[in-house]
Amino acid sequence: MVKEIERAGIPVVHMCTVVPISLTVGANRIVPTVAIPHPLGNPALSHEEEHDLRKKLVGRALKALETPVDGQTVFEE
Amino acid sequence: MGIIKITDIQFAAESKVEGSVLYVNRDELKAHILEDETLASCELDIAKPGESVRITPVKDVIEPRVKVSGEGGVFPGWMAKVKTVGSGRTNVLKGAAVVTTGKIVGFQEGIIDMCGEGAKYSPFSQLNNLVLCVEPVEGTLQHAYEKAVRLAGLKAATYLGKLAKDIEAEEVRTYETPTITEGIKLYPDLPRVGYVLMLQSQGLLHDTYVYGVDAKQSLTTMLYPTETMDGAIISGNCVSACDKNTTYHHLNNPVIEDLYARHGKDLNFVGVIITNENVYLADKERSSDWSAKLCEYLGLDGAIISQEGFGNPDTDLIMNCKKIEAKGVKTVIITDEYAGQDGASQSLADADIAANACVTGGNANTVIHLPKMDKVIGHIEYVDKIAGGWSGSLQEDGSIVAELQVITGATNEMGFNTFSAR
Amino acid sequence: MIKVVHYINQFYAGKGGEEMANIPPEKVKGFVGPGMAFNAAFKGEAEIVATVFCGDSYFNENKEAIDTVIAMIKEEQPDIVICGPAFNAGRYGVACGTVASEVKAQLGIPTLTGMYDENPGVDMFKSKTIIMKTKDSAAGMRKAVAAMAPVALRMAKGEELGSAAAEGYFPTGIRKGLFEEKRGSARAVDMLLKKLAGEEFETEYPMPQFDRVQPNPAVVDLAHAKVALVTSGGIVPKGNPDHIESSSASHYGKYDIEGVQVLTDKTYETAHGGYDPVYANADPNRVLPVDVMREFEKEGRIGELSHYYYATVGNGTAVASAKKFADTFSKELIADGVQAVILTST
Amino acid sequence: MIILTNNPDVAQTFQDRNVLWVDGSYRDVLIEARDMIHQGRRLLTHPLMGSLKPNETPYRSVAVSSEQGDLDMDSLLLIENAIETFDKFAQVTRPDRGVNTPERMLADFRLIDLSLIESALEDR
Repeated sequence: MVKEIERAGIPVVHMCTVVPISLTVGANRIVPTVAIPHPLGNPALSHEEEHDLRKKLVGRALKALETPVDGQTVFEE
Repeated sequence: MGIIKITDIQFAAESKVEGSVLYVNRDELKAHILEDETLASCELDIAKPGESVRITPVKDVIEPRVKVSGEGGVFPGWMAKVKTVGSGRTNVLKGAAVVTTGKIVGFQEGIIDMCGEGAKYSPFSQLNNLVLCVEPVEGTLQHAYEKAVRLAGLKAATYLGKLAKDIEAEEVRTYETPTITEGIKLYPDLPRVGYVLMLQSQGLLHDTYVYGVDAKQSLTTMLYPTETMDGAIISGNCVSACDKNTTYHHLNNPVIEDLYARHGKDLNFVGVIITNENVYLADKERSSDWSAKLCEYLGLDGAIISQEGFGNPDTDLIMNCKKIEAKGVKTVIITDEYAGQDGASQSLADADIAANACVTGGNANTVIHLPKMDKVIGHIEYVDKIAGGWSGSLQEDGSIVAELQVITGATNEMGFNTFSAR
Repeated sequence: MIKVVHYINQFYAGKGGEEMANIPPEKVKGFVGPGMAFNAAFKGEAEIVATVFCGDSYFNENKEAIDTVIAMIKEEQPDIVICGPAFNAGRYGVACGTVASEVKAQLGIPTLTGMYDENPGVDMFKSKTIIMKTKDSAAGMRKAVAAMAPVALRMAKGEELGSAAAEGYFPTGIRKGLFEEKRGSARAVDMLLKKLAGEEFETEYPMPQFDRVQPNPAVVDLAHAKVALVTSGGIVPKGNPDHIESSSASHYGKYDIEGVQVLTDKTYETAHGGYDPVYANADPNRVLPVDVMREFEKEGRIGELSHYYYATVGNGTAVASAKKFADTFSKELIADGVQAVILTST
Repeated sequence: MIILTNNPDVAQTFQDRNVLWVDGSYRDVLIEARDMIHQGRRLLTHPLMGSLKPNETPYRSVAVSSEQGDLDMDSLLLIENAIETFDKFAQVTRPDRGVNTPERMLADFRLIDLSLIESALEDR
C-alpha cells in the first residue's frame, strides 16, 4: 500500500511497529512505533505522557517527510 | 545391492522365493508376529497391482531386504544389533512390500488403491503388497500399540527378506562410498554435493528412528548414503499420509539414488546429513545451525534439502535453506504444497527469498475422486475422518471424494514421484 | 470460424495520442491497427469480428466505461477476447487487464492480454486473466502477436494451457497439478547442477517477491502542505458503517474528519482482527493520530490536515494485498491536492 | 514459560507449571499467543506442531516466554503465518469435527497434542 502511494508521486512516511515488514513492503521513509496493538500510544503511561509520546513520534514522521532520502531509511531517535 | 525382481506374491505351504514369485506361509509368519504379547490378532492379506483393492488406514510400507555380506543386519537397533551398516552386499525383493495397517488412533490416515485414479498417485500401488492388519490386546495404550505395529512390519519384512539371503541376484548395483579425502582425490574437479535429509521428530505418531534412537533426541549428524539402504532410518510417523516418509522411502531414498546416478560424472556425492524437525523452537534453531555448520565443514558446493510432513517443518526447511545458503552453499529444496482446493492459496507456511530453487511434490489439497473397490483391507469407515477427507467423503456408492492428502506417498517431499504443480 | 473481439486504446485505434485519451468507448466492425497482424497470424482459423476501443484516461476515470465495453463485446458473442498488448503503458495495461478479467468473470469468455513485466497491470490482473509476456514497447508488436495468436486459438477451442513458463504467460499464482517426466529428486539434482554451474534454472514454486519504488523528493514547505492520514490499522467510525472486514479487507473506507479534533472511544473503533483491539478501541488516536495532527495544524507545522482519511485492514504480513485499492485511493489523494501522507500500521 | 492450551489433558499434566487455560478453539489459542507476542513475549514452541491439519484436531497447546522484551520478529512471523494457515484450512469445514466428534476420537486428539507438547517441554 505504501508503495502505491509513493508510486502515485506523493511522499509518504510509514509509521509502523514491525520495521522489517515495512522494509519488505517497500516503504522508503519509516518511523518505528511503540507496539502492534498501540503503535502511537502506550497504555502504561499517563494520558499526558502518552500524548507527548505520540506527538514526538508524529513530529518525527513530519521531519522524515521533509528529509530527502535515496532509498529505504529508518528514522530512529 | 542385489536386485531380485518380484512380480507376484502368493500364500503357500512354504515361504520361499522362486523365480520372481514370493511365496508366503501365512500361518508361520502370523505366529512369528504374534510372539509380541501386545498383539491380540494379526491378519495377513495380499494386494497386487491392478486389483480392485483398497488398503486403509496405512501405517507404514517396508521393503524386504537382507544382508548377504558385510557388517551388521538390516534395521539395526531393531531387527539386528546396533552395528554400522552400509557396506557389503544387501539383497532386495524389488517389487514386493509389507504394508502395515492398524487403527492406533481414531483418525488414522492413508489410502493405497491398487487400481483406478488413486493408483496414479501412490508408488505403492505398483507393488505386490503383503498387508498386515494387527490388533492389540485390550487396554494397550496408543504408544505401545504404535510400537507393536511398527515392529510387526519390520519383523515381517525381515522374515521375507531372509528368504532371499542365498539367492544370487541377476542384477547387482554398486554404490561407491569413498571417505571425504578419497572423494576429493577421486573427483577434484567435480562440485561437492551433500544431501540434507530432514526427519519428522515430534512425538507420538510423528517420530523417526535412526539406529533405534528417536531422532528428536539426536543432534544433526552424518551418514554414509548406503547406511539408509540397510534400514538405518525407519519411520514411526503415520500422520499426514501424502507427505510422510515411510520406511520404504528411507530404504529407497530417491535423492540418494539420483545423486549416485550423477556421482563421479557431474558431481561428487559427499554424504548425507540427517537433521530433525522438533517442536521446540530453540531445537529448530540448533538443528539448522548444525546442518549449516556440517555443510560448511564438509566443504560442500551444493546441497539438496528434503522435508517431511506438513506445517511446522516448513519452518525447519526454510531455516536450513537460509542458513546453508548463507554459508555460500547452493541449495535446492524439495517440498509439497497446501495451496487450497482451488490452488489459489499461499502454499507454504513459511517462505524466504533464499529458497529460490524449489522442487514440489504437488498440491496436497487437490480434490480427487476414488472409485469404489471390490475389496477393502482394513477399516473404510475411517475415510470420513482422515486428513483430506471430510464428513461425507465416503459416498453412498462406496466411492470417495477427498483431497490428495489421503493417499499414502502422493506428494512425497523426497521427490519420489513425478507429480508436481506449477 | 472462431470469432474474436479485440480491445485497444485510442492510440492503436489511430485516433491520436494523449490529446485523444478522453474519448469514450466505440466499436467498429472488423480489425483496426494491430488487429491486422492478429488476423494474419490466425491463418484463417479465426477472425476479428469487431474492435472495441476507448481512451485510456476516459477508461480509468469513468466507472461506467467498463460496463459499456462489456455490453459492446457481449453483442458480438465472441469465442475469445484479446486485449492489447499494452507493453509498458500503465493506464493501457490497467484498461486491458480490467476488460480481460471482467469479460472473463461476467461473460465467461476466455480472455488474453499481453504486457511488459513492469506494467502495473501485471500484478493487478495476472491471477484473473492470462497475460502474455511482451517487450516494453510497440517495437515488440510482431513478436507479441506471434506468441499471443496461437495461444488465443487454443484458448478459444477450450484447450488447457501448459505451464506459465512453457507458454510464456505470467504465472497466475493458481497452482495446477501435473505429472512431470522425471521424478522430483532427479529434477532437484538437475536444478542443483544448473544452479552450481551458474546457468539459468526455473524454480517450481516461486517465493513471494517484493519490488521497490524510488522515494519521492522531500516536502519542501510542510507548513503550507496538505497532509493526509491513511491507516492499515482499521480505524473506522463507531459501528463500522462500511463493514470493513476484520482481515484481508476487500475494500477500504474513506471518512470525513472535517472538524474532528480528537478520536474518542465513543466515536471511533478498530475493525482490525489482527491484533488485540482493547487499546485501539479505548483510544483510537493510538492508531490514527488525529489529535496531534490537529495540534500541528494549529501550530502551523503543517498547512492543513486533509478532510478525508483512508482506512483499510492490513495484516502486517499481508500488506501487499492492499495494493489494489491503494492504487485507487492514491488517485483520489492527488485529486484532493494532498502533498504528503502519513501511513500508520499496527 | 507460559503454556497456552485448550486441552484439558495438557492443563492437567502441567498443573504444577504456568498454564494459561484458553476456553475456546484451536484458533483462539493462536490468537491468545499472538496477542502475547504483540506484547513482547517470545514463542517457544511451533504453533503448527504436529502434522494434524488445523481443521482436524480441535486441540492446541503453545508455549511462550514469561519474560517480555522487544517485539520478536521470528515469533511474530510464525504466529501470523500459523493463523493464516489455520484460516486457509478452515475454508474446508468438517462438520464431524468439534461438537460432533466422538469422545474416543477427541481423546486421541488430546493425546497427540499432549505427546507433542510433552516432547517439546520435557526437562525444560
